[in-house]
Parts: sequence; structure tokens; C-alpha cells
Amino acid sequence: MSNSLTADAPVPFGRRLRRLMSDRPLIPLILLLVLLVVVLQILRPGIVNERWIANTIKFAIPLAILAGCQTMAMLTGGIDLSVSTSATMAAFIMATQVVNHDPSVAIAIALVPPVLIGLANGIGIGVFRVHPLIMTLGTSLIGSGFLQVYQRTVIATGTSVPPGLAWLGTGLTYGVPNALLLFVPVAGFILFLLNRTGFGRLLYAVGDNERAARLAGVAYWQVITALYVLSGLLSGIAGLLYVGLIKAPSLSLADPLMLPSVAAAVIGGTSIFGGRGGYTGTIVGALILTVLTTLLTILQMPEGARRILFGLIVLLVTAAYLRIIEDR
Amino acid sequence: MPALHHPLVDPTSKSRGKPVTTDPILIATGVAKHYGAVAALRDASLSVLPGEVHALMGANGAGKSTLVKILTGAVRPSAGSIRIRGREHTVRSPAEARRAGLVSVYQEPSLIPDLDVLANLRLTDTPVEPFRAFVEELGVPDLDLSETARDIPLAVLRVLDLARALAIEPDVLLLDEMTAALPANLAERVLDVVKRQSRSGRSVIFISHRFIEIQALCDRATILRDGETVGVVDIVPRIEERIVELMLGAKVEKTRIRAAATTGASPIAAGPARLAVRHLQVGTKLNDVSFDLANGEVAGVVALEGQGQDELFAVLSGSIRPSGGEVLVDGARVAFAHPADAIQAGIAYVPGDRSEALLGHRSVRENIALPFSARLRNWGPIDMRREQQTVLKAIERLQIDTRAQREVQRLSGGNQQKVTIARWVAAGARTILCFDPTRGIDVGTKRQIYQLMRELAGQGHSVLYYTSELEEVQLVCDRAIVIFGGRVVDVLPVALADEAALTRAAYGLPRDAAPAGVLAGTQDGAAAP
Amino acid sequence: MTRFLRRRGWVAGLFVLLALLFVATKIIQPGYGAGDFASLSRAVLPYAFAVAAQTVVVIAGGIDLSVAAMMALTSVTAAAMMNGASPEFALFVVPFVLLLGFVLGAINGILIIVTRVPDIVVTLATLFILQGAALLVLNAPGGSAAEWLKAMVVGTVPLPLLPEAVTAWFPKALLLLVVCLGIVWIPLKRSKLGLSLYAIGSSELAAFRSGVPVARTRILAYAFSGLFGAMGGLALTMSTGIGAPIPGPYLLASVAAVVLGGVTLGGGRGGLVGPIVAVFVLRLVRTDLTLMALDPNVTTIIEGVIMVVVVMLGAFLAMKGRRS
Amino acid sequence: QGTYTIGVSNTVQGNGWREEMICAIKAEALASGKVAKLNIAHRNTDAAGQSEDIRNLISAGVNAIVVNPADPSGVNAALKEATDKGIVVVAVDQAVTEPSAYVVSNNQEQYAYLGAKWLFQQIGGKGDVVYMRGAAGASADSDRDKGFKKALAEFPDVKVVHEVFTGWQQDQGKQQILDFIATGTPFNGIWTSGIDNVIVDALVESQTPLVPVVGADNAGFVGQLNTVPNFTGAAVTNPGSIGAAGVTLALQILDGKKPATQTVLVDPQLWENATEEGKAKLKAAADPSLSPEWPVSISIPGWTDYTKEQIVACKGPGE
Ligand SMILES: Nc1ncnc2c1ncn2[C@@H]1O[C@H](COP(=O)(O)OP(=O)(O)OP(=O)(O)O)[C@@H](O)[C@H]1O
Ligand SMILES: Nc1ncnc2c1ncn2[C@@H]1O[C@H](COP(=O)(O)OP(=O)(O)OP(=O)(O)O)[C@@H](O)[C@H]1O
Ligand SMILES: [Mg+2]
Ligand SMILES: [Mg+2]
Repeated sequence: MSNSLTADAPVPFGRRLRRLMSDRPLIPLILLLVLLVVVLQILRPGIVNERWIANTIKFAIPLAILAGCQTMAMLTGGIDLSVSTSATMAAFIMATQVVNHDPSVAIAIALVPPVLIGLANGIGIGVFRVHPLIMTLGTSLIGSGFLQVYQRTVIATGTSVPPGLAWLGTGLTYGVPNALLLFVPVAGFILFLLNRTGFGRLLYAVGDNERAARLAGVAYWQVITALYVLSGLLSGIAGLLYVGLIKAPSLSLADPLMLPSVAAAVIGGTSIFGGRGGYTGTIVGALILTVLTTLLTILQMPEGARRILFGLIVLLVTAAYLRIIEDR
Repeated sequence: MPALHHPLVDPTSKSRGKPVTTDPILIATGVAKHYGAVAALRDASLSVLPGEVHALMGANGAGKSTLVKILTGAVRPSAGSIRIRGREHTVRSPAEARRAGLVSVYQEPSLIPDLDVLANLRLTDTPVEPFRAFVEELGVPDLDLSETARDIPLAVLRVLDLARALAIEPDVLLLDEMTAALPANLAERVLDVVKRQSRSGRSVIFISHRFIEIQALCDRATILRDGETVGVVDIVPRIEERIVELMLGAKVEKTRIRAAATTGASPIAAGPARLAVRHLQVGTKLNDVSFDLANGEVAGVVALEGQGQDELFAVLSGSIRPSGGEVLVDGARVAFAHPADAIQAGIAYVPGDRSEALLGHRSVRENIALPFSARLRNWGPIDMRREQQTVLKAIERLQIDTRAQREVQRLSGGNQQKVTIARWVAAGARTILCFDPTRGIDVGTKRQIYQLMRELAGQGHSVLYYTSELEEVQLVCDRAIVIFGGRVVDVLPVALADEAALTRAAYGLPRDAAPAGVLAGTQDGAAAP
Repeated sequence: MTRFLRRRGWVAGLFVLLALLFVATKIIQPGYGAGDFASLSRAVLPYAFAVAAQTVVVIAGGIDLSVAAMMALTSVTAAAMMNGASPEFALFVVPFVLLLGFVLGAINGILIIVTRVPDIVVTLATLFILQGAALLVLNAPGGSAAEWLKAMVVGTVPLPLLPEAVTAWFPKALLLLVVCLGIVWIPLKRSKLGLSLYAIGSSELAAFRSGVPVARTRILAYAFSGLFGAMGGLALTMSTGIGAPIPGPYLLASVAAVVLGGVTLGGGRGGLVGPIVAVFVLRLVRTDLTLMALDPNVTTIIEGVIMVVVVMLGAFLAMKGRRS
Repeated sequence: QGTYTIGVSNTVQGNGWREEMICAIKAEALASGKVAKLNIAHRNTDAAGQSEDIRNLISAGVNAIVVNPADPSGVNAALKEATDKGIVVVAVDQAVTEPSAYVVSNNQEQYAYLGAKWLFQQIGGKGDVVYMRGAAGASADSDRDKGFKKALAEFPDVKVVHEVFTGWQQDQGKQQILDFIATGTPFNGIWTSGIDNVIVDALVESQTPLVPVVGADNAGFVGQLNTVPNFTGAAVTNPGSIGAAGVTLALQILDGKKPATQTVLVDPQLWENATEEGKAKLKAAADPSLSPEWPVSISIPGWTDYTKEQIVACKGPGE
């Protein structure tokens, strides 16, 4: 009965498909995600259930927020290697301060250091023109050093994770992760920022052609400083959510998210050279990486082989995706 | 179009009458090159004989540079064939072209910025002694080979580029607007050297907009129009008219008429000058420059390459700070630390190089709306509807072809230039500094820009208009301010600003002196790069 | 003179800094002498090779995140091959491992050229791949090194005719470092390939137009990075006598030292001497911090601050230079 | 006050266990009254970096070095240089193969064997277990693997259904076990290499049956053993205070009291909550005021002299 629909489609299907994909780069990315999920389901039938999906989303969210910081930095041609340190700082400081303070006060205190790190990054990169890689690496070292020193002073205090954060991090409501309550507004904010605000426009502008932006009256240092401060703040929020999920504050809590946050942004189609990309792709990129981690955990093979496979798949996905969207 | 006439070349001292019976050394046929929607070349062909100086001519954007890049492997053609000494060649890289005997001096310098001259020579296997000899012959006597290319002035870099190409002793030398950025004395020497090159049996493909050079040097010319070869002519006396006809096609007459019709409005002379420059000083580049720009005036700036006009525009647009003097806007003293300050004072800058002003990967809309969000207080949510209206109005007003509006880099050069101007029309800048806005733009678009300038002036805007094409002064401007050696040497009312007068003034000659008498003096003045 | 200062000023400044640090060390620990300098040289060895590996690609306008993983893989390969084998067999192991590094590095470069994925992402992926491969070779620290190899980094160079008080200041490790780096770097820098590396880092377009085979040069840059990485791996095996599959802290250290050493991220400028001196500076700072018995956590902060401040200073000087 | 200067070298920073070890060393040095100054090199590095630190400590002129080795044989050359100079070297936590060094070590192989054996008995000698290891390529991990495999060999009906490396990272461990739970594969018990409390959290959060879990004596996990209803498990001690034992041994040797053997093994204990006796031990050991990552066995009888306040204050001599 359906043959009547296909009657007038003489344009070669392949060509149209390619065009569609290069115009809407999100489609191939989502297809890649679905492909990974299907492979997972084939390897472990039954794993793709409601609970697994909820878990995947829970773990993808903090990564997606950090990758959001990375996306914004990369849009300006930068990179932020201090996101994981910022996240860890916020988490650890909150968990130790909450013992003596009200959770809201503890959270406010915990968000100060990440913002300061962001401010230092912004000034170093925006005013002194230090390479972002080096600047954020340096502040991340300094930040973790301060955290170590701080840790010594609070050993007697102990740590705790406020129930509210644990509920947000681990809880489900009707099978839906509560973390979405935080993530949907955060993601909405980032998307709105990038697409509908002057500041978002300037991130793209500065990364695309810094000189042109300057000639149009844009003060580079203002944009960059605001960007890295925002990045610090969002990293801190991601850290708080993450400690709610893991419920074990440690001095290396978010470190394993550092490289994946860069990878998620790149897989999501944001150019490391600036000016091109967006946050929707990054969210899918974070999901792809989380599913990939599951896939490799489930596969019974030597750890070495797992890592090789991880590297290969990241490279393949990025290369394939670049091919698809560049083919115009 | 011819820009500045070259007073230094004696058109009679040319070797002519070589036999043309030999087989061509280089034949290109049906060459095409597409950049996305843009067709840089459609169907170009070229045939060069041994020992010939062959001119490649065409309006801006006709595709000359692209053809040169294809011939030397710097760019891959979309179609076409290249035969060198009768054999089919696929030239994949400049290195390969060089092995086949083709060496080019491109429009932009191609020395490695971070290497010193010697290293640059080694990189290209250029013998040092011949290179040194050529450099001296080309008029740069005491070159330090250990100087880093980044620190060498543009004009000298061009000479080095040429000397390097010559030292390799190519069979075919391709020179893309070699003389455009050179002071007159250096340009003359280039012509001498090229001439000798052809006498020793080597071929030269020579691109220039200056008829006088073509006349002095070339045997034949291939003319390109909109990416197609439209004719090949022998260079004989009085061939210029024919070449212009070929270059511009049917458009030529129309341009003249329409453009002339747009001129004639006079400045609104009320209140203090919109922009006043007093005793402006920028290092050794600008010296005691003073002039006024009235409300509703289009003031032309005329200068040879590198006479300080870049610095003047950079100061007025807030890109650099002057070392002395002052700038007044509406009678009030201003000091710009950043382009944002100039924009705040209502002064917008349209750079000559479009790539300096545009966000290549972003949409037309974002490019036009960029200044709206530049300032801190406009970082918040964008009123998308209002923005859309403003942008559409500007697009309509400038008649921008927005078929490829998703990425500005895919627009044609003329439309890109319109976008850079539209931005400031939309933002409502009262004073616009245009630096050679018609560079690389086709004749029709040029006309639209002339009209727009007059319209803006009519609405009370002020325009400072630098142009390298002298005839534009009478088409667009109310006045011509001539700068030479960093000083204002003359201010001509539009009626007097014909090409001959402007040329004389641009070379620093007094208004009514005979050109021939002062030649020697000119050379010294223009030499300092 | 001014040109010398402009070009070599940064490196000269580093040498001055290093000299000042030696003076400071002597003040902190009056007994600091030749033996301690030998220790410093041995500590510098793996870092120096890591930095050399990073320097080559950074000069060529790239970056290599797989440096430390490359060292881990080559180190475990060498240690596993020499385990239980005869000392003579090690004569074969060394060139084999160096070749392995060269080839793996070249593969990095080829992947960058073929996939057109940015170098930072490709080398991030190969970081995981090389790490995984190292774990497949040895799943825990182990293996061994031939005694003669281990001896190559211990003791001093017996220079004839010189009194021992002088030869004591020529540790073998330093000699090994200078020879290994010199034997590769000096011919490389003098060759056309070396020029081409600088050329593609300085301006890829200008390099292409000057006839530089850009793709091949990029691949070779990564290949040499792999070679230096393999030297670093061998240095690890030589100084510890084992191979460890978990990469050490060499990646970030290499990027930091490259920048401190005056090589601009982005390419085209700098040399190998600066980064190597920077390694000495960083190692000596670490020594001083230990000698001063400072709170160990504070040392992390100090190292971070030094890095940021020195780089900011450099950026600030560059900015002033551009203005004037 | 004391007269000795003691150097410390440690290669993992920011991990609760190692931080406790450093604090124990400081507290013991202070409590002993014999130490004038501690010189601590404490950072993330490998065997080569540790050799550098050891040599720096030699340069600093310390009397003894307490070292938690990155590898049993990778720092031998540096240790030999130290002992040649008459410096007393004590390796803690892990043994070193350098014969001139003394060793006060937690017995890692026994650690794994004890816990695994208890787990396999607890599930009735047969069933499926999840094996959550430490960091791939670390030597403590491969020692523990030997112990685990030894116990496994004694229970032919026990099968490992899932083996994974947590990298000793809490977040990775948690995601890994949640992923595995999602596969729906049944399992009867979990052995962890010290990433333990997040695993119990994961079981509770995902409302899967609480199978027996073996972990270390980390404060968080010990608390769970005491408080989580219907949860059986065992904590195997792996005291971070072993560092203090190293200081004590070094001071004894410096005072001329050489031990009978070069190597002292501190054997682990197992506290389980399946029996009343075990519950009592756990109650006694629990210490909710400690950071969940800190082992609760903050002292080793006969080897440490400080009070809880002193180790928590984490202050060495002269601070
Ligand atoms: N990389 C590119 N991408 C898109 N369009 C291009 C590119 N390079 C050239 N073009 C377009 O191709 C056309 C021909 O350019 P080309 O530089 O060959 O002109 P030309 O004749 O040398 O002009 P001019 O006299 O200004 O030097 C122009 O319209 C230009 O905008
Ligand atoms: N988001 C927008 N969408 C459309 N047009 C805009 C937008 N923002 C600014 N404009 C237009 O750009 C011009 C300059 O706006 P802007 O708010 O920068 O002015 P301003 O320099 O701050 O002026 P004032 O001093 O009057 O506040 C105005 O013509 C305005 O209509
Ligand atoms: Mg031109
Ligand atoms: Mg051109």
C-alpha cells in the first residue's frame, strides 16, 4: 500500500541523504549514538532498559555540563583544562563546609574558588594573552594545590553530602533522573546564551575572527574574562551535582572527566580552532562517550584492549563526523 | 582599470619583433575553479611562447590570481588541462611546478615569516650568490641575510620574493601584481630585470593593472573577464582602449554615465566639522596631518602605497594611538584606545581587506548585527524580531545577494564588501571611514557603492574615502586630500581632481609643474619603504 | 646585540635563572655538590626527552598529547624484551624500540593527515591506544634492563687528564642526554627537513607555496616526536630497571617546559635548548622545594604559580615588544 | 626536642589512604619526640620521579627515609645510594627488593586472599562474583590479584562473572557497577579493591538485592557495615598508619636497635558483620567523624604512639 508514496522521488537518495546530513549535523551524530546503543544491546541483550537509560543520563549530565564549558571555550578558540579541578574543588569544599554550615551557605562558599579560578584564567588569557592551554593548566595546578592544603585543615571536620544534592544526583522520579531538574535549565541557559544573546554571538565572533570582532567594537578581554568566569561557575555546579551522584567527595573526584569533556565537545562538532559548533552536539557527544564507557565496561576483554578500542572509536567517530559535515 | 600612471617608464625602450614561430612553452585550456557557489574561473585559456613577456589582464576578481595559482599548483583546478613544453601536466604542488620550470611570485608574500632570509633561500634551494646579485640589482643594496622575514617591510619582501624566483632561473616566471606594492624606483628596476629575463629566452607572465608597464614590457596580453578568457591581443601602441573594452565588456559605457549622474551633491556646511584632525603624528609615518571632514561630505584620500594612509585610518578607527596631535569629533577632543571608543563616537571603519572585517563562518545576519552586541550592556537577550527587521532593511538598502547567507565566506567578494558596509549602515554610524572599499569588486557593485556613499552623504553622514583608483575621486568625492610621505601635500576641489592632477599630487609634485622636470626628485621621496 | 637579545633573550634569561637557582640551592644546602648535580641530571633525563618530543611537533605547529603514553609503551616494550635476555640482546632491543617509537609517531602524523581531525584530538585518541598497548605488553610494572644500559646513567664520564674534582661535574646521564639529543636534533635542525618543520609551523600556506611537502613534513615531525618519546621510554627503563605501563607525569610537564622554554604554541619559533634548560629549571625548583622541607602541598601551588607567572611575563614582554 | 631528620617519599597525592599515611607519619614523628624535622616529598609521579625525590632527600642530608615505593624494584638504585650513604631506608605499605632497605609492609596478597576467601565462603562456596580491581598496571593491584586468584583456586564453583578496573576512582567504580547491574546478569557477591562505599550506595540506589561486599576498612564502608539494614559484608584492614610504623622502625634502627629481620609484614584483619563477634569489632572500629576515604585503623598496636587527635591534626614536628 505504500508504493504510492515513493512514486515521485527521482533524485538519488544517497545524494539527498548526504545533503540532509551535512545541513543537519545533529542527525548523523544521533545516528552514531543509536548505533552504539544497538551494538550494546546486541552484545548484552536486555541491557538497554529503563534503569540503564536513567543511569546513563545521570552520568552523562555532569560530563555534559563540563563539556558545555569546554564548548564555549573552544568557540573562542580556547580550551579550559581547569574544569575538572574547579568541579572537584566545589564538590570537596561543599562537602566539608556543609558539616558546619547550612547547605545553601556551603554551596555558596564552594562556588567561590571555581569562580576565582575562572577569573584568573580570563585575565591571563584575555588581558595577558597567555595561551589558554597553559593558563588553564597552571591555574588547575594551583587550584589542586590549594585544595590539598585546604584538605589538611578540615580533616577533623569530616565530610557529608547534603540529602538534597544526593536526591538530585541519584534520585529518580517516575523513572526519570532528578538531575534533569538541574540539567534542563542549565542546558537551556547555555543554548539560549549561545543562540539568543549578545554574549553568545560574541563568543562565536571572537573565535571566528578576533580582529574583525575588535574592529566591530568588541573588547576581547571582556568577552574572554566573562567566558572563563562562567566556565568556572558552571564547572562548580557540575561538581556539586557530581558529588551528589557519587556521594564520596575526594580530591580527585572529577579528574576522570577532564579529557572526556574535551572529547565530547569535539565529537559534538565544535571546532577546536574556534567559531564553529554548538551545545546540542556536545550533549549528544557526552551521551556517546557515556554509552561507549558502558560498552567497554561490559565487554570482557583485557583492560589494555579496552583502552585501545576507546581511542580507536573516538578517532573514528570524530573523523566520520567531520567527513559528513564537511561534505558540502 | 589603470590606477596610477607610471611616469618612470620610457615606453620606447622595449624589445619587440621577436619571431613567434616557436611552439608555446605553456598552454592552459578550459581551466575552471569553483569555490562552493563562487566560480573564480569558468573557462580560462592561456598560451605562452618562449622568451615572451605575456600580460594577464582583467578587472578585479576576473580570476588572474586564481589562474596563476592553478598553473603553479598552489590551487587544484576543478577542470581544464595544462601542457608544459607540449606535455600534459597535472601540477599538484608549487614544488612540482618548479620542477617543471614554473615559478611564481604570488600576490601575497610567501617567505616564511619566522625564518631569516638565508633559511628561506635554503628551504627553496635557491643559490645565494645569484639571489644577492638580483637583490642588489633590484635596488636593495645592503640586505642583511640574517634578518627574519617577519621584520622586513612589505615592499622589500616583494623584491626578495622576486629575486628568489629569478635566482632559480625558471623557464616561466609568473608575476602577480609584482609592482603594485612597490615604490616607483623599485618598480622601475623590476621592469628592467624582467625585460632582461625575456631577452635571455625565458618567458614571463606579468599581471598588472598599469597600462604603462604593460606597454613598456609585454609582447602579448590575455584578457580575462568573469573567469573566462575573452581575448588575446598583441601589445601595440594605442591597444589600451581595446583591452579595456575586452576587460569590461558591455558594462564600460554604462558605468561612466551612471556614476557621473550620482555626483554633484555638495556638503552640508553647518556647525563645526564632524571630524577634525589637527597636527596628527604617528611615529615617522604621519607628520603634522590636519584636515576637516564636514557633515554630509565625502572626502577622498589619495596616496601612493605606504604614504601613511594606513596609519591615518588606524588612528581614526581607534586601532592605534597617535604619537602626537589631536582628533576632534563635533568639536570635542577625543582619544581612542580601542575601536569601541571610535564606534561610540560614531565613527565606523570599513577595512580594505574584507577578511579583516567579516566572520567568515557566520551568517550574513550575524555579521551585520555584530556591532549591536559589542558593548557590555548589550550582551543580554537579543530582540530577534527587531534585529531581523534592522538587518533586512540594511540588506535591502545595499541590495545584498543573500542566496548563500548561511556563511558569509561563501558570498561573492562584492557582496561581502556590502555586508561590511551594511553593518555600519544598520548600526547608524554617522561617520564612515572607507579604506579602498571597491578593491576586488566588479563594476556593477562599484556603482552601487558609489551611489550609497552619495546617499549617505545626502542624509548627513560623513565619509572619509581612501581609494587607489583615482577616477573614483571624481565619481564619489567632494574633495580630495592628497597625502605623500606622511604629509598632506594638497587638497583638491573635486572639479580639479582629475586623474592627471591627482597623479602629480600623489607623487608630491606641485600642481602645475611639468612632470618630466621633477622625476629625479620624486625617486628619492618615494624610495623609503 | 639587540637582535641577539631579541632572538636569544629568552633562552639567555633562562640560563641566568638557572644560575641563580644554583646559587640559591647552594645557599639552602651548602653541601650541594657534584654528586647532587649528577642526581639532577638523572632526574632531568626522562623529562628532557619528553620535552624534546613535544618541542618538535610544537615547532611544526602541532601538539602531541600522546608523549607520555609513548614513553610508557616503549619503556615496557624494552623492559619486557630484555627480561631474562642476554646483555647482547639489549644491543638489538635499543634500536628496535627507537624504531618502534619512530614508526608509531609517524602513524600519529599519518592519522592527522588522513583523517583531517585536529592534532589535539588525534593524539588524545592515540594516548588511549598507546596506553592500552602498554598494558597489553605488561599488565603490571616489571621486566628488566640490561646492566650495561643501567650503568649508562650512573656515575661520571672519565675524562682523561682532568682531575676528579672536575670530572665529577660531568655525569654520564648529562652526556647521554646531550649526545642523544644532539645526534638527532643538530643534523635535523641543519637539514632542509628542519627548516621545513619551522616553515610549516610558521605559515603553512607560505611553506606550501615555497615548495615544502607539508604533509610529509608533518608526518616526520610526529615521527621524530615518537623517536624522542622512545628515547624517553628507554631512559625510564634505564633509570628504574623496569617498565611501568602507567604513563608518568610527562605530558603536562612537557607542554609546560616547551612554553617556558620560549617555543610558541602555534609553531615556527623557538629551539630545543630553551625547553631543555627549562626542564633543568623546573627540576631544580623541585629539588630546592624538597631541600627546604616545605609543606609538600604548597610545592604544587608554587610550581603552578611559577608556570603561570613566567608565561604571563613572557606574554607581557611580547606584548610590549609588539607595541614599541 | 628530637635530633633526627626524616625524609618521606610518596607518589600518590590526593587519595584518602595516602593522605592518612602522611598524617600518621607526621603524628608519629611528633609523638616520638625524637624527630627534629620531617622532609616530605609528596606528589603524583612514577618510579623515576620517586628516585629523583629520594636523591633530593639524600642531598637534603636526612638520617632516614620512609618510602612508599611506586614499584618494588623501580627505585632500588636510588635506595641503594641512600643506604650507601648510611641513611636508614624503610619501605612501607609495599615491599622493595633492594636488600639493604627495611620493609614494613601491608601484606597485599594476604589482603586480597583474606577478603576473597571470606566472600566465597559467605556465598556458600559457589556462585558468581564481581571482581572490581584497582588501577591497571599498578603493582599493588597485581599483588592483590595474586591473592584473589589463590582464593579463587580454592573454590572451584565460584565464577568471576565480571572483572573490571576502577582505577581506584570512586566515580568510575560507581558507573561500572551500575552498568553491570543494568545488564541484569545475576551475581552473588562483590569483591572490591577499596572502592567500596560507592558500590554499596549503588546497590541501595538501584534497589537490587544487597549481596555480600568485601571492601577495605575505609570509614565510609565501615559505617555502612554497621548501619545499612540487611547488608552483609567484610572490611579488610589496610592501615594507612603503616607509615607511622615505618617511622617507628626507622627511629629504632637509628637508635641502634636493629630488628631481627629486614622485613616486617603487617597482616591484615578482617571485620565482618555476619557474626555477633564481628559486629562488635566493627562497632568498636567505626568512626563516623573520619573522612569516608580514610581507613578507620588509624593506629597499629605496638607500632604507633600518637592519639587520634594528633593524627587528625596532621601536624609534624615544628609545625
Ligand atoms: N578561496 C576562495 N574562496 C572563495 N572565492 C574565492 C577564493 N579565492 C578567490 N575567490 C574568488 O574568485 C574570484 C577571482 O579571484 P582572483 O583573486 O583570481 O581575482 P584577480 O583577478 O586576481 O583579482 P585582483 O585584481 O583583485 O587581484 C573572486 O571573485 C574571488 O572572490
Ligand atoms: N538587537 C538589536 N536588533 C536590531 N537592532 C539593534 C539591536 N541592538 C541595537 N540595534 C540598533 O543598533 C543601533 C545602535 O544600538 P545601541 O543600543 O548600540 O546604541 P547606543 O550606541 O547604545 O545608543 P544610545 O547612546 O542611544 O543608547 C540602533 O539603531 C539600534 O536600533
Ligand atoms: Mg588588484
Ligand atoms: Mg589577484
